[in-house]
Amino acid sequence: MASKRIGVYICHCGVNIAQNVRIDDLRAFAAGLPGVRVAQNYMYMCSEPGQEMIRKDIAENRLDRIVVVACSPRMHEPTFRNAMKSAGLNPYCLEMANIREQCAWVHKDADVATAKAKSLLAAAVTKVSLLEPLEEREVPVTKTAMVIGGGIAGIQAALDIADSGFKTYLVEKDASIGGHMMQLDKTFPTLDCSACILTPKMADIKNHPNIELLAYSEVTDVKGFVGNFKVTVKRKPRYIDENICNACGSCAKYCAIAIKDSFNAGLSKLQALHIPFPQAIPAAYVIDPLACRYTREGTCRQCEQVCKDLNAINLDMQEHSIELDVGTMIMATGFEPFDANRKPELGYGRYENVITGMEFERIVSASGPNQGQLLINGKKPKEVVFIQCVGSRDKTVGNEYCSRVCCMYTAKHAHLVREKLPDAKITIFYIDVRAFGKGYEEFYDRVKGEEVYYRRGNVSEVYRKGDKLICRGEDTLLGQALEVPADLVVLAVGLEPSPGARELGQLLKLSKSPDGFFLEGHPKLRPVETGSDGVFLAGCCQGPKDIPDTVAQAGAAAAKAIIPLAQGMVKTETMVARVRAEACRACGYCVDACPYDAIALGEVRLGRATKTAAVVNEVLCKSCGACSAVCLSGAIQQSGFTDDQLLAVIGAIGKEY
Amino acid sequence: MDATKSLRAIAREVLGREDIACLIGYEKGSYGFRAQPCVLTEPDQADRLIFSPLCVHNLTNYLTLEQIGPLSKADIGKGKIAVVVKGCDSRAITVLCAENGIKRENLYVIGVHSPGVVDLKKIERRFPNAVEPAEVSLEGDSFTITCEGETASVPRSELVNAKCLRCKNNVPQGCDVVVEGPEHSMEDDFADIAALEAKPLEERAHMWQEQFSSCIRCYACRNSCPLCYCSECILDKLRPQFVRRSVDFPENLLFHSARAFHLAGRCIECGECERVCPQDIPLMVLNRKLARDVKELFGYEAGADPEQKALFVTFKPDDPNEGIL
Amino acid sequence: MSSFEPKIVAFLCNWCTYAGADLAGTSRYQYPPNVRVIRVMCSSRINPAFIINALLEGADGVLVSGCHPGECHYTSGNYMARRRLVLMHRMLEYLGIHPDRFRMSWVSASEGAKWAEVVTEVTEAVKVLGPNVIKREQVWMQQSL
Amino acid sequence: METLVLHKDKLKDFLKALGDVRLVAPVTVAGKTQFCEVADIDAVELDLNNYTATTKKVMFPQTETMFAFRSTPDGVKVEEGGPAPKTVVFGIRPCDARSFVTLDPLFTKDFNDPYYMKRRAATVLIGHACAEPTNRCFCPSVSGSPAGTEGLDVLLTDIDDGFHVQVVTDRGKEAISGAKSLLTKATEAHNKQKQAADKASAAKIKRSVNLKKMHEILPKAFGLPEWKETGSKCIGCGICTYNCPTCHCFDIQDEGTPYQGRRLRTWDACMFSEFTMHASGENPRHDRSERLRNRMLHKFSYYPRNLGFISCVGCGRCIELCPVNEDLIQILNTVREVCNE
Repeated sequence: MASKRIGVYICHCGVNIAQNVRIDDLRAFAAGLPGVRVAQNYMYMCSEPGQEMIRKDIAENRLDRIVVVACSPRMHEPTFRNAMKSAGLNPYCLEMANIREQCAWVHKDADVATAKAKSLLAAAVTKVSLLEPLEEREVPVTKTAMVIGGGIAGIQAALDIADSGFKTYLVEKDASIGGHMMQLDKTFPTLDCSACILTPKMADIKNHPNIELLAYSEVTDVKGFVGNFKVTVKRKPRYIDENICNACGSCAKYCAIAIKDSFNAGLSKLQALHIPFPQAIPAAYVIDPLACRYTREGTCRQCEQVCKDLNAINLDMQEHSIELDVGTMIMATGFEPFDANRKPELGYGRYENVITGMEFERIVSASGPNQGQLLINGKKPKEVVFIQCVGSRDKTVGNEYCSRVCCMYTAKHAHLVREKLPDAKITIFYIDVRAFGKGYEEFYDRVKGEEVYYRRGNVSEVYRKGDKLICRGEDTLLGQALEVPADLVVLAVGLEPSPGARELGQLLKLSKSPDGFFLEGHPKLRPVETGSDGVFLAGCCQGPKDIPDTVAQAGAAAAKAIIPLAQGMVKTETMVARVRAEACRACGYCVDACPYDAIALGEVRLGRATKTAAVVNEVLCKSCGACSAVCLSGAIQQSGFTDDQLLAVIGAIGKEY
Repeated sequence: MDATKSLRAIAREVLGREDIACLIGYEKGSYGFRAQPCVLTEPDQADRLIFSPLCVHNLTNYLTLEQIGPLSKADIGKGKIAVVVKGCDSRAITVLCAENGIKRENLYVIGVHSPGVVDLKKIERRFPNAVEPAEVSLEGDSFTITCEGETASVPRSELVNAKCLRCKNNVPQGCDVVVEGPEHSMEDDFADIAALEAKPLEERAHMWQEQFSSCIRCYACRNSCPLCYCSECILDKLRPQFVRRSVDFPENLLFHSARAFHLAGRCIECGECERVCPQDIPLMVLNRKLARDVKELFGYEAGADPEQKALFVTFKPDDPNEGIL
Repeated sequence: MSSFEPKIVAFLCNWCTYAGADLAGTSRYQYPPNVRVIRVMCSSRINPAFIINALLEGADGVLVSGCHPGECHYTSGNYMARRRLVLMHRMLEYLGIHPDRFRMSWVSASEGAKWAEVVTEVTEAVKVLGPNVIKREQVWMQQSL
Repeated sequence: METLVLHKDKLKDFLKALGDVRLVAPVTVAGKTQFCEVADIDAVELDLNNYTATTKKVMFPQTETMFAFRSTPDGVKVEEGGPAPKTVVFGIRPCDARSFVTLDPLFTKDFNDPYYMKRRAATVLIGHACAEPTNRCFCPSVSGSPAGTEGLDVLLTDIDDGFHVQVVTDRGKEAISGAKSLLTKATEAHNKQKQAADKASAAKIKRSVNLKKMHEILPKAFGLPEWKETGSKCIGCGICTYNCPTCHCFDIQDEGTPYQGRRLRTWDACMFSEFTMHASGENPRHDRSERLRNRMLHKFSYYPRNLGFISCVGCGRCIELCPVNEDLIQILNTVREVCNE
């Protein structure tokens, strides 16, 4: 092993590092370490002159290893790698000692911080001398995207990607796209009709030449990596061929089985053979196999008879899976309204005049069960109470977060009540009113002016007294207990992550933030990226959002998802696992431990003989190193984090200097 | 002696078969209470075989070696290898097959219901002058020992190997043929482990310091272990060097703890490491501690199920979070 | 005892705890300087023998920290690490190494404050124990006798 | 030289009278009898048959720091081990004492090994004759004896009232000079008791091997197929070599970091596959039987031819401790038989 020619560069980071770490001491120490040819310091190593310093030394002193003693490698490792690359040095012969976040910023005493910096520096020098040059690789990208979830987020993202000229699959678990937005009556603060602004976009999905809609389908497996995902999509049998069905509806007349209408939040019934709602896309009927007499009992088949000519109905349709190659993916799996049964003190489920905000939307919707009339048990309510923050900002149900839309949709609801029932008494219980969007504060102001009583405080209990409901709470502004009678109580339920998205998140290896929503790559700078390259987030799956934010984020996610498709190539991991077949005993531990199925046992040549050994697919390897720790013989090693390198670092970092 | 007779009959038949390359069994030793492993290739060698409480070795250790008797590396694999196993030994085959160490179809496993083997150190202390090959058999609850022309009877419990006193199951698993005898099985109560755990930390530290300091790193524990068979042992290597060549307490501690850890979820408790240790280090007191904890923490038992994946490549999301901040 | 400043070697996963430690820095949380961080990509990279090696090489205490269960960047690495390290922790105690000398923690990228707390807790506990006595160098010169 | 008598009750006083020396004697540590530096004279045990651990480590420690280095701002500092302390090994068996006689030429012939030599020069060996040789002892076959004095400075033999003390060398005389008052001159009766004891113990040795011309027979037997069968039983551990008083192979290693570390030497063993492993990956001794054969040839052919001694003192530890009953006596007898000699 030829001795290494190491350059050490110590950054002052302005005063960030220099004020707590004695740079001159550190440089003198570095200069005396084995293998170090050059030790320099500079005000800002990441600046152009700082990088130039490294490039110059590489050329003049024939340096082959670089140690940058500065900030976190999570920050500037790519910067210095690029600098090395441009100077003709392998960018992986770099090690950073993080003396800003781990030293200068957290230890005030300069003696202590300098001593610690020395051991971090010595460890970095030790490691860098053992690093080997690594090769960067690129693989071609499948120029196709997939969007999972057909709500407004998914619809927008799919349209944006498709408009850029890339084929896009839109996968929706339900029989129609549209999502929760389709269920809303009006949208705040402008009171547009929700369906009116959404359905044109849904039609665009249907008609777009670059979009392939996979409704009534679920993603069951994802393999591969950015640019080269292999996605398995389960196509549930709809029993009616969506490409043939012309939505004439004749068949439905003959279906006698009634089921709850989930589109109407269960407030009305429809047949087992139904179209989810009139504007559904695909515009085709579907049969609920859990209800259909034929699929359950094997008799009936009346509908098939009705559709004999068109022959769109096939009750023997089977579930099947298809495998799709896609380059990038967008998660747009949305939210689920908080289940109000989890707050039993509020009477939901017990009293039929306690309803959720979503149910209210359907009741007041012209397409809803009451054709838009606000009737409870056939009567117009005289006193209406809204309770905000149900399932939000509530540690007792495990949701600390604010759902961001409930204040505004409650204001909208109050306004709709006022519109329909000019004489009703309307009370809103709130904790804080958050009206932060464009036009929101103005709308809130307007609603307040419509004789809507905002009472600050939580409702602790809703109980029945005679033919009224009593909402008992406290007005925290007045500091007095309060009992408000009501004919209708509307619970402003919050938003929770969609339960079905959980497994999907695991398939895609997405992290979740403490609130259970998917975690973005960085809260500020990578708001639509994820920890998994090539997977992006749109809409409420990342956190509660209103419609404009959702649409904006969907556009952003689409733009990000287009980048690798447009580039055509992606870089693969460099610090991949490597196997020394001589030592491999082919036990398969690494094969089982690899979360990416990147390792398989295979026959390898060893001299003239062949031997069974672990073989790494370097394109699939994500450099976690799990294989290296389970290998009993040390045959498989993660490049850049080998046993040899880590043991040397352990030795160096444990010493006094 | 019946087991010996049956074994010889099986061996004669097996060694006459085309598809069997050799048979690993036990034969009379060179002196005193010793039996020794042997590798037979011809039917007429069958009468060399014995089986008695002196057959202490776990012969499955040989299955992964580069040379088995007269067979060199190139010859191994040309035919099946027949091997004589006791109940504990047979579990090693289960683990070895599960981790591709050997292929079951290349083996012909001859199981023997062993009634328990002697503790050689104990018996040699009791009969220190045995030079002529002695004979030991188990009759009822006593060993009958014929040594230097005299016969003695000693209660089984006084001379039997401690591992046999907590034998999980003496019925060998997954055999092609079995020499039957009395069956017994029990649950290890790990009382000795619990007692050691109950001692103050300093006392345990002192105990292991004394024990590991006396280790001379002859690697007999590793080499006698049927599950230590890496062609290159990570604990031997200089790059990366986990364990240094110095023989002293820190390195020995590292060596033994790393080895015990490599065996966690794999050790089938045949006790060979402890038996062969020239320094009498109680290695099974460490291995069994891990076996007990692995069962307690993860519901996992080495060699219990041929289909199970290795302990450390599987997990349950609700595995204990013990001691994690 | 009060003058004893232990050395704590900490193995941190890149995605959660290393990022959490960065956040602690950015947020200027002050914590004991005794900790020395070794970055790995995932806690599943930690070979249990690294722990003992660190103790032999001069650490008075060792800390391994990764993502919370269910939040591993590589999906399941921390689960695999947990199995090994929980068992390791038990074994070390059995061998007479005080359980406070080797700790594990889950610290996410957003838990800068928790990182500072964990370092403080681990350091204080090892301070009470005093120096680790199984360091390699302590036996060196004895062996020239 | 002198023959003296030490009364049983005076043994501890005798040990104390050895003066300010490092006393190495059999004591029980962790349930095992070991030759160790003795801190408490009361702990010394002399009534055991034989000792598993050899005394080889007194002259040739298993791990020895040759020097330590540390990189400092003023350059690399090197620290070497000091002189060996004055040592008395008490209770060593005649076979183990004799092993140093066979090792001396190895460490002095071509090159004076300073590490071995400094200890050898600083150490006095007070032996204890075997009253109860074990069932694997065969020292007479290699020209030894349970009461042999070769290599010893003083030999103690159990007699009726205590120990017969035979002073073998001047160094021995000097070493026990502080204990003069505890010793009495041996009478004719004492000497007779000693002779009887020697005879009795020699008679107890049952095992033997005929080594006549063995150094010539073994090379001829090199190609015998029997090695394969015997040797393949071997599991390749280091029990035989590490417990052997005459095995002496060692390895030299640098350990530590580039900043500080040491050079050391440790025992190595020809039974390990790594022993002959080449950097290329080729191992000229392919398998265990070749390694076992080498050990036999080294001890009974190469060593005697090169250095004049059989490299075996008949202690039988390798036989007793071998996990798989590899038996040197059986192996050599087989070789002779097969070669018809």
